[in-house]
Amino acid sequence: MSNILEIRDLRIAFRLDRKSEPFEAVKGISFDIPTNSTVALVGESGSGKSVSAMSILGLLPDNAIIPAASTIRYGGRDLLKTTMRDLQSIRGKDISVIFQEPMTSLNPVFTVGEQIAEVLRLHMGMSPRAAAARTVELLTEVGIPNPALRVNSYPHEMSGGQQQRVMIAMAIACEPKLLIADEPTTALDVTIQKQILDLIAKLQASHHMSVLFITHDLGVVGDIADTVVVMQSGEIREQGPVKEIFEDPQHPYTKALLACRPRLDRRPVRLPVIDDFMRGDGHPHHLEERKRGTSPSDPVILEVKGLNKVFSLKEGLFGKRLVPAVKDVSFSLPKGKTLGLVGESGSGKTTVGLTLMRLHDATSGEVLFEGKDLLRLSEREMMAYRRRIQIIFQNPYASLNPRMTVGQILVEPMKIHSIGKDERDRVDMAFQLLKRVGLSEQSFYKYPHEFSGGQRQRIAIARCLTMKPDVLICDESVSALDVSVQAQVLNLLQDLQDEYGLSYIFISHDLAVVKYISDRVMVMSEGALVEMADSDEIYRHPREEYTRKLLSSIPKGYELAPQPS
Amino acid sequence: MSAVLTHPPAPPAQESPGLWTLAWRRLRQDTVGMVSLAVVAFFLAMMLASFTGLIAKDWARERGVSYANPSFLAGNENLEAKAMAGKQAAKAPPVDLSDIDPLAPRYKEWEERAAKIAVTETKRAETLPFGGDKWGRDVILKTIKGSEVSIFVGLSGALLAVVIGTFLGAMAGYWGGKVNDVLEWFYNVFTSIPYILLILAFAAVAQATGKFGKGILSIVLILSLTGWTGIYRLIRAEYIKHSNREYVKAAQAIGATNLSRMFHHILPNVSHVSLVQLSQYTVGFIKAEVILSFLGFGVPVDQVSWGTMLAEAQNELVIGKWWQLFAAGASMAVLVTAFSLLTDSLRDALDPKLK
Amino acid sequence: MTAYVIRRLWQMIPTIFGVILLVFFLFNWVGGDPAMVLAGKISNKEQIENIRHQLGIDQSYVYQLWVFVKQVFTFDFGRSWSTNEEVSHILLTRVGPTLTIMVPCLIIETALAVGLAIGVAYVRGTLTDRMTMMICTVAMSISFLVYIIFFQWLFGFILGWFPVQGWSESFWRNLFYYAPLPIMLAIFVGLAPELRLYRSFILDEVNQDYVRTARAKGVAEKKVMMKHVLRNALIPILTNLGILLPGIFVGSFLLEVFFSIPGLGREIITAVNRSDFPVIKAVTVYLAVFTMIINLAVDVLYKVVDPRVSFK
Amino acid sequence: MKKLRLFAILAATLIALSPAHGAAEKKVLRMAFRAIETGFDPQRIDDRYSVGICENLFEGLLTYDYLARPVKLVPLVAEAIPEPEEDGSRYTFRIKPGILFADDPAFKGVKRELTARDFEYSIKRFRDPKNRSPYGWLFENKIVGLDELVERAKKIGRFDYDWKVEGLEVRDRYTISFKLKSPDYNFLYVLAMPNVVPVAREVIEAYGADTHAHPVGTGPFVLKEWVRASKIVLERNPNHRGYELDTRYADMTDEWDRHVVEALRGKRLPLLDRVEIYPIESEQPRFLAFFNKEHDIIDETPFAFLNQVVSPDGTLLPRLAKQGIHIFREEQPEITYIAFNTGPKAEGRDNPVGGYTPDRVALRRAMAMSYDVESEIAVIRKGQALPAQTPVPPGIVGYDPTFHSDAQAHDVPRAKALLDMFGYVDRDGDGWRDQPDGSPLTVELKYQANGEEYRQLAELWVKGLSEIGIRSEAQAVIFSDLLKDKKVSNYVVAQSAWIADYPDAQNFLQLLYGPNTGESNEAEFKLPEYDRLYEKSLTVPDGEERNRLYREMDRLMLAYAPWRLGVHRIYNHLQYPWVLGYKKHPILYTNFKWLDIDVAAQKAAMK
Repeated sequence: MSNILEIRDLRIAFRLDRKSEPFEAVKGISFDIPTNSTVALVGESGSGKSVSAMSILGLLPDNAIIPAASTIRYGGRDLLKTTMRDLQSIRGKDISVIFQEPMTSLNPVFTVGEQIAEVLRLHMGMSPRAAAARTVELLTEVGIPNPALRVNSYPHEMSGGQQQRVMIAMAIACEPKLLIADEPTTALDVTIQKQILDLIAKLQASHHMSVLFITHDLGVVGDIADTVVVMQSGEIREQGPVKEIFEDPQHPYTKALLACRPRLDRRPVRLPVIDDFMRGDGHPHHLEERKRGTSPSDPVILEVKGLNKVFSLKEGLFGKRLVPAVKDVSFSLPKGKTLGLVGESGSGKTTVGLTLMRLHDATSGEVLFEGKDLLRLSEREMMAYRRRIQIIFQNPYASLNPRMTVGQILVEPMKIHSIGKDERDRVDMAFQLLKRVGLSEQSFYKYPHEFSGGQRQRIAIARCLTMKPDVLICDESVSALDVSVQAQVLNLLQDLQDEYGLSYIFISHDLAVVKYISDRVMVMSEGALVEMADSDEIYRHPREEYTRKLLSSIPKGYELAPQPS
Repeated sequence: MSAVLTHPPAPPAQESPGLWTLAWRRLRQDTVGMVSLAVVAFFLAMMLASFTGLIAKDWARERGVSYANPSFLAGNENLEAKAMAGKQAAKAPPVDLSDIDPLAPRYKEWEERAAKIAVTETKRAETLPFGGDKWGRDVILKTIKGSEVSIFVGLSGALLAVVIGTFLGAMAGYWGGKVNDVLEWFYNVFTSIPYILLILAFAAVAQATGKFGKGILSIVLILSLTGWTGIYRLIRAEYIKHSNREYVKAAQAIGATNLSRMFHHILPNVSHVSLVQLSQYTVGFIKAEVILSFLGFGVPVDQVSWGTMLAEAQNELVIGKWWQLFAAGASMAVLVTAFSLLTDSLRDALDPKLK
Repeated sequence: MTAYVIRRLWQMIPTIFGVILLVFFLFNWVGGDPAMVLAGKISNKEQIENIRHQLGIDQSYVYQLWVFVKQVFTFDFGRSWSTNEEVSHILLTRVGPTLTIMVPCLIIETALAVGLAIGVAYVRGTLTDRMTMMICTVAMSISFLVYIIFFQWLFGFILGWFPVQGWSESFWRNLFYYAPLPIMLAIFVGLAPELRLYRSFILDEVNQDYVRTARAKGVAEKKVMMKHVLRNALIPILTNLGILLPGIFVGSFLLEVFFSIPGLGREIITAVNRSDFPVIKAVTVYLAVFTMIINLAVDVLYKVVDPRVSFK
Repeated sequence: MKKLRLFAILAATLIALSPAHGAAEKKVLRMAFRAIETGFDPQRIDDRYSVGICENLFEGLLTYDYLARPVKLVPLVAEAIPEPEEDGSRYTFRIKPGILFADDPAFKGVKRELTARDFEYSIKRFRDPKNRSPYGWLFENKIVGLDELVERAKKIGRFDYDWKVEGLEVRDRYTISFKLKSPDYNFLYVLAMPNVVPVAREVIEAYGADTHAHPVGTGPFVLKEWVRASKIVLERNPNHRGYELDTRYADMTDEWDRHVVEALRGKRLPLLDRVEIYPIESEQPRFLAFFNKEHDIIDETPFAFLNQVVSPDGTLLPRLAKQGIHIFREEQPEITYIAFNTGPKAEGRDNPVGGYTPDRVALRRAMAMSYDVESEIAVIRKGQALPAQTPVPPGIVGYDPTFHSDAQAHDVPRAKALLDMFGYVDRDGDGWRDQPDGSPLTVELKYQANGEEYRQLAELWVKGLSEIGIRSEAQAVIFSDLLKDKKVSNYVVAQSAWIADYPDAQNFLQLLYGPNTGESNEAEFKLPEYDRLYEKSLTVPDGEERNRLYREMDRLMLAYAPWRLGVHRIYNHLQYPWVLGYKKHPILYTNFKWLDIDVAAQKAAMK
């Protein structure tokens, strides 16, 4: 088996400003992409995986520096040293790319047909008519329904999955020898992700091309990759055939990556974290199983009845269009337990969370907290309950006020709710909480931008804890985090529940995470409740078709994937 | 949480940099920005020194002959000064008013007192360092004094416009609904009238009635009352964006009041927009003052601004007296250039994503 | 689409009413008393009252407002107080010269600004780019007044290339003989800020993901710029043109004063000095309405350049 | 590239074809007005530019001789200047028969002759409230029966032009007799005003509100084209009978008169085929237009450019003289002054400068002495003005060139001494003088906004007061409000000016006549002795006796200082050598009727 691309000693640095030293993002990596095979480049954010891939086609920003010693050999040429004109004839023809965000990666002002035809006319020298015809064929091939009509659609008129299909059609238009797929499914819902992965796998086989698949999620790799390259901090930790990587990982980092992610088939008391592997003996601890589930006799702390939320949009001359976001949702949260709320984007799960905290006004329904309907309380009466239900948001970069120090962030809610005798007391409590969530005391004086994503999520958790809440709503709170960090934050949440008896409403699109942390799971779709059951129950015996579809879309990792014959 | 910490740990020796500090660090890296800042600071210092009377206090003194040449052009012919010199026709004896003058009884006392009051006639210089104006006043001192009004008008007008715009923008963006509708209506009304026309209309009215105060204050009011709309729009957009940000939702979740969310949480996060606007508007208003002065609105007669200097100088170029035009035009250009470059640098420093 | 336009027109009504109120407030409430100017050198109270009565300014404010509203909607502002010329006639005859200056100016300026902006954006970060931007900043910093005084002196007096004043009834003679210097000055002043603005629009687009896609497709850099980037940058450029467009009716007032061009801007200055309120009021209200219509037209035009816009 | 060249050729062709190059051998005069015209309905205007155009379109009963100095009345459409009848209260005119109006559609193709009825109608128009005539005051309380017509109009709501007015007696087709309420020896001057001219009733009624744009008269020119505020084009009136230069009053020792007589001798006037007038308000372009030979003459060369034109001694610079350019220096029949409010109240408050007690008189006199009029003349007016000694300007009947006073001479020590004497000293130690009763004194000047010249004058005034220790403020006010404020004594001190309506001192001295308070007497000056003298002067014909009365009034004005006298301006008018027959008249604003153009020289120079 020959190699289509050989990367040797690739080093990439970025010049940030004139005065400081260039920042080295990739530190001398080497790997090959064999003909007609799929190579997965796996790594967490900041590992240099995307940068490495982009360097192949010279798509790096202007401030990138690549030393002369680095080479990327393709068909007898070094792509790093070839002329721009040469490179342009390779781009899109021999090597093509699909990106993470299909929405922004497509040009919004041209129809998808025009954009696909452009590449055909550019590289294949097709006439406009021939290109148009071929475009329809391509769209058919990537599974766009009614392609003859959709050619004339603009990108914004398509769904995210369809947009990604268009990107793929564009990428395969000239029968490339190598397709670089840069996190092509990260921005998509789990069901769509599955379809796109299948499509890429199918096209790889039918077009006899190689694929360089870049992802942070080891889970999706098992399904499609032949070879896996694991990167961390700009270096390759381990590379090898997919089977070896999954079954017999050598490097502790690889092991950790495999173990950190919650799995559908196991539920350890605490998730293994990366440090367990890196520092320890290479074997995960805490593997004893945790029991989950609820019983009817559990005391209920929060009960939601017939919750409705309708947004109204202005339309027409005087018209308003009513968009229901939550339709008649009822559930109850047992004290000290976790209720998982799963659904794809647009399912209304986040709206439920915001509405029952009164961050949105509900259209109708009741939210009974200790028997009191929170939705009927006046603003003043609500104050007393505010602190008892708290929320942790998805984006750790946006949920902390960037102009306040961590200390100010932590002390403010205590001041508002008159917790603590005096300022001194509050400061003391803030320090304790920082320690509790695993941050140094010096953090008190720092600003949010000095922390990593996981640390910020810890600060957000600490902020909630200052008010000693009873219920904590976690709105996609770990979704934006790397797997290794995700595990740490999940463990922290679990520890806090064990320690303080908190009740959680855990909102997420990630079924594996929900399965791991929840006692009871509620599935939502298009604003309505689809199914609700104890977590093990719902995963083992889904009753609704929608739930089954969701579950089947979860990347299973290597072992559950169909073995290559 | 039972463990009681007796002493909270001391803050670290090196203070943690806030966003403002970081922005300042970025600005310091920017050579153009720092040079501009220095120039702006120089002009501000000059303005303050002139305001407090440290320099250019007696700018109005007529030191030289009319249109005195600049020292470096000492040899040039000065027709204007010549025209003034030595013109006094012989006069017939004055008419006697003593028979009807109500002051006639005290004529004698008047003469005596008048004789005691000495007059000092100063010799007028033929040349001044950078020339003189038509009254023979030093153009350099006049330019310095002129900077006082121009910069004051620019800065305070911009400040007021930014305050109005920021406040209204915050209200509309944060509250939405009816408040937003009313303010948007205001905004639409103000922006549907072409800006120049709006200024002229306000200026005409301000001038006619004095209802916007006198002199410089009226210019400041005219400029800010017509100029707030741009800032309003920006701040409103920022507030709409930030109101939906999670940190604001989080603040609401912890029970922070609306006022606290608007001004304690959001305002510091959009204030850099206001700051950049402040700097941009100052530039715009310094330029606008010139036009208004040219049209004859505003600056009182016993004060001088770059605008009144340019208005005065508009006919001087043709008669070869270019220095007043140059002095006022160039000082303004230098300050405005520095201010504009500083604005760019500030924007880059405050919002590194924008490049 | 029709529904959208109708809704937008409907929404204009409160704004128009606001403009009417503002104008009324400014001129009828706080404005000066024009009767004195019209009364002549020697006049008594009775004559002044006669004039006030004829102008209707002795009536109650409510009645005056009602008259004003009627004038706006019947397009009949009556006659200029000082020259007795019909206001509609003033507007119609003064617009021509102003547009003769401003339309070519806007076209040339936009073409130049967009072209140069693409140029400097293409070489972004280089010395050429930085120098161009620096020159723009300096050029923007010099007062318009200085430009006019200096160039009128230079071209009209020292070099004698252009006439310094005048206007004829021949459009072509105006355009090629009287207008070039004012147009050139207006472009000179307007170009720098627009070039800066358009460059930033283009750079915003250059950093978008779809540009990377286009490059990844193998599209040559120049074509990326001229096709993908420019087409997207047209959207904010169009917005900016929408902002500039209403200005073409009064934007040239300084030029008109200096070059004695009988345009709308100069008319307004004259009207302000003569307290000729019907003229100022009419110009203000109609320009406001026109501005709103331009804004609507721009929004509709968006549909052409930006398929994402929908008229819901 | 090819396209571009084509475009250039096209452009060049268009320029070549444009009309200015096509004007063959026509005599065309081009010039600028320094302000924008109003319109050309003679009874509805008072600005000198519009009136100046009307001089050429209309003809009154009387006019002034072109060359005579001092000015002299001569008949125009009247056969002769009538003798005053009934002690100067009746004047009877006979109109030359056969004088035709210019053709106009309103006459429906018929030649229209000028008759006495046209005068009757036109005089009535001055008082029609609908016309808001700015010169209505000329005929107010003047002609027997006319005020009653106005009263009647108020009652019946309509101004009845057919109502018979006793004082406007049309005796036959060509005879009109004016009967005045009281004797007025200056009435003939009124009839010589370029506004007091006949218009045809059918024209006025045909054009309704558009009469400004349709001036139809019997003058030597017609309005050919009018682009408001931009271009006024006059062309020769083919219906005009023509005339010759009257050389009776020419002073052949005067160079200008000699030139005029030589240029026009034996020629049938008018000679110009076309006059193009461009209103240009900015000084630089107006000056440059003349300099670039876009214009043939420039009236009233802007002061700012004066030193480009004349040397300090008032002669033309050699550079210009070589080109054959002529300069005409004209002392204007006008006066500028700073009015003090002598009334008890200013803007509803106590007026610190009003009253006739010695201390207030002293204050006004001191302020008058603080003002440096010589600086005004030298710097602001570039020497182009004479310091006024009395309210009466030169060129006006009653002007006394020998009258000279030092009562208002710039004299800081004397001014300070006077203030000290009457208790205007600094009492609160703020560096400014206070009133004798200890209250602070601030003198507010109102000056006209939107003019660099007014601003500089105000600057000079404030500077003068601060030199003698009086605190002052200056407020810019737009023209209309300044007029209003002065009329209703909403001011303390204000800039003012007056230009002759007719060349008699009375036109100026009435500005201080007590009963004129609220009209033209802005200073609210009410001195019984002055009023007595003024009333007496009205009943005396021009002569030594009247001049003595005028002199007494001048002295009273200086003693009580209701004004700080300003200047009489001097204007410099320039002409290229191809403009022939030029002489500036002090009352008439234009002289197109007497001008000729050397077309060959004009064309040669423009090459």
